[in-house]
Amino acid sequence: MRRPIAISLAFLAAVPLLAGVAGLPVHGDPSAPVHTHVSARYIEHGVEEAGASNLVTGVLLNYRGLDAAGEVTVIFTALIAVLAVLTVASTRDADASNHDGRVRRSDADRRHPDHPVSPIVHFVVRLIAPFTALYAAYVILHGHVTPGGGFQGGAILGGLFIALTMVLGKERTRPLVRPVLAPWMQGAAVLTFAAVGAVGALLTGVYLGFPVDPSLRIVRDLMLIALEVGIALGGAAVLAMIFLQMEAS
Amino acid sequence: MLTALWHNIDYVASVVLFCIGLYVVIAKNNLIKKFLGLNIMETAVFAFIIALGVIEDGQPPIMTGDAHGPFASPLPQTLVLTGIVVAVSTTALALTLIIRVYRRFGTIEADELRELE
Amino acid sequence: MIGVGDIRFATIVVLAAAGAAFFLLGTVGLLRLPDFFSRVHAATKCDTVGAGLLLTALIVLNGAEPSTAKIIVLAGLVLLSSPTTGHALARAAHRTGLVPWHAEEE
Amino acid sequence: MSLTFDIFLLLYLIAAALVVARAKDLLAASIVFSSYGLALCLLWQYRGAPDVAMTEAAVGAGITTVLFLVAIGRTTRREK
Repeated sequence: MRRPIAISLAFLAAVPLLAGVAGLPVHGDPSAPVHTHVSARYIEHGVEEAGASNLVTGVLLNYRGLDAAGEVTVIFTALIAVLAVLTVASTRDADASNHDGRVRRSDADRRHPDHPVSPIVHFVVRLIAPFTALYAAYVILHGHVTPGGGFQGGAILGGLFIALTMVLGKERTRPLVRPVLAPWMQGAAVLTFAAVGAVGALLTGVYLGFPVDPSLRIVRDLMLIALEVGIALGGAAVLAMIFLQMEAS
Repeated sequence: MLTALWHNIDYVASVVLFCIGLYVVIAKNNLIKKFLGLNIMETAVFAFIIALGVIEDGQPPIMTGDAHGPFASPLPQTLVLTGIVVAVSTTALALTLIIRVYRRFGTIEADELRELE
Repeated sequence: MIGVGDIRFATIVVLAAAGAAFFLLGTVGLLRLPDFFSRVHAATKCDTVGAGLLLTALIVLNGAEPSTAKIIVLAGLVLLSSPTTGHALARAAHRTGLVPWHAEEE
Repeated sequence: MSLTFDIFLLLYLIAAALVVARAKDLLAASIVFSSYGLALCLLWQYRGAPDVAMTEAAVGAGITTVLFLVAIGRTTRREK
């Protein structure tokens, strides 16, 4: 009963979208507005002005730095919300948790006591882990020259942490991050943006402004790299923490 | 009109994906399934925005020594980069809420939840 | 006259075609085999060999370039990770109590 | 850019999305969604957007799938 309505609604939505799409400039047309306005300037002057031969990184961190600052704030807020939803008021769930007769099994029951994880998987993950970390570092630090950057490297680092947690167990991976450091790492992206923004305000008078003077080029490059590393550390820590919280819930 | 659609086949594919996602969101009862549908809609929009920035015989917008144009527009790529990361945050939050709903009510089917009111 | 270029080209074609054939076999096995274990077997074996052959073809195609080193690393990674995934899948299925399929005895 | 490969990729995307829409098993739907993300990443690499392709491969196909799998493990696997 619901399905025909949904199908007809989907088709109904398709009609105006297709009509609009048919009126767009042809796919790949060099004279389309997207290529003639601000993009042309980015492509022409982006490398000298933003200091990154990878224009995507340059546009993301330099021209549209405030955009990226808002974005890392969104990830951080998501982490806070996840923590709030999963830890606060969990006592209220206690009586409701097995009202349908389902008893939640703990982690210890789910695993075979004598074979925690296959030794082959254990070996291969431990073998690959350092190379993955090296690759993530390359992606982060080369983000302004080759494809990649803070977000990608952070996601790879976070994925590596998740894989290690699955294979080695929480007890082995939790100590990788000292409890004192953990909050700072989760906030690393936001804090780096604040710090670099303040440095930019000191140098240029504008928050998150990047110096364009040729003599300050090294400062600008350092600011870019600091932002990349901050985003990567923050992103990895936030993703890992979200995973740990969902897994432990 | 049809030839215009044929030349813009990337855009048409995005529209089709968007509508499939819309169908899943409307028709399915399971909250996780609804969220898979919403993710499909998101990626369809991303594919559309990327397709807007494509240029004929374009190179990636990375200015190394011997690279020569035409370059794809970097602006849509930046926007999508931001979008993907925000999308994963919203997905994480939504799944967390779904886990909480399941722990509280023992079901994640939308109509059963509505009856519990 | 058959030059070095022709031999190289033929090697590339043979390697790539063999790789594609292994992928095809793996897909057929995935669709046609009766139970989970044999399907995982077909998929991982054929994908490992298929991807390995295709990457070897790419190495020959690329020649002695710096980027060839990346492809070699990639091939090593595929050779390591693909069998491990297959092993982990089959092990998980076995531990949850999935019984392998046997042909019925008359 | 060869048009055949484009069409093939786009058709694969639509087919994968339809499978996600049809599957009753949420685990299968999530895995197919992961492969959908990888196909999308291939398309974007092909369209001159390697940065976005990399993000999609790491975030869209990797982390999102893990989160979905954890959520399915914590709730139910079958859709009613």
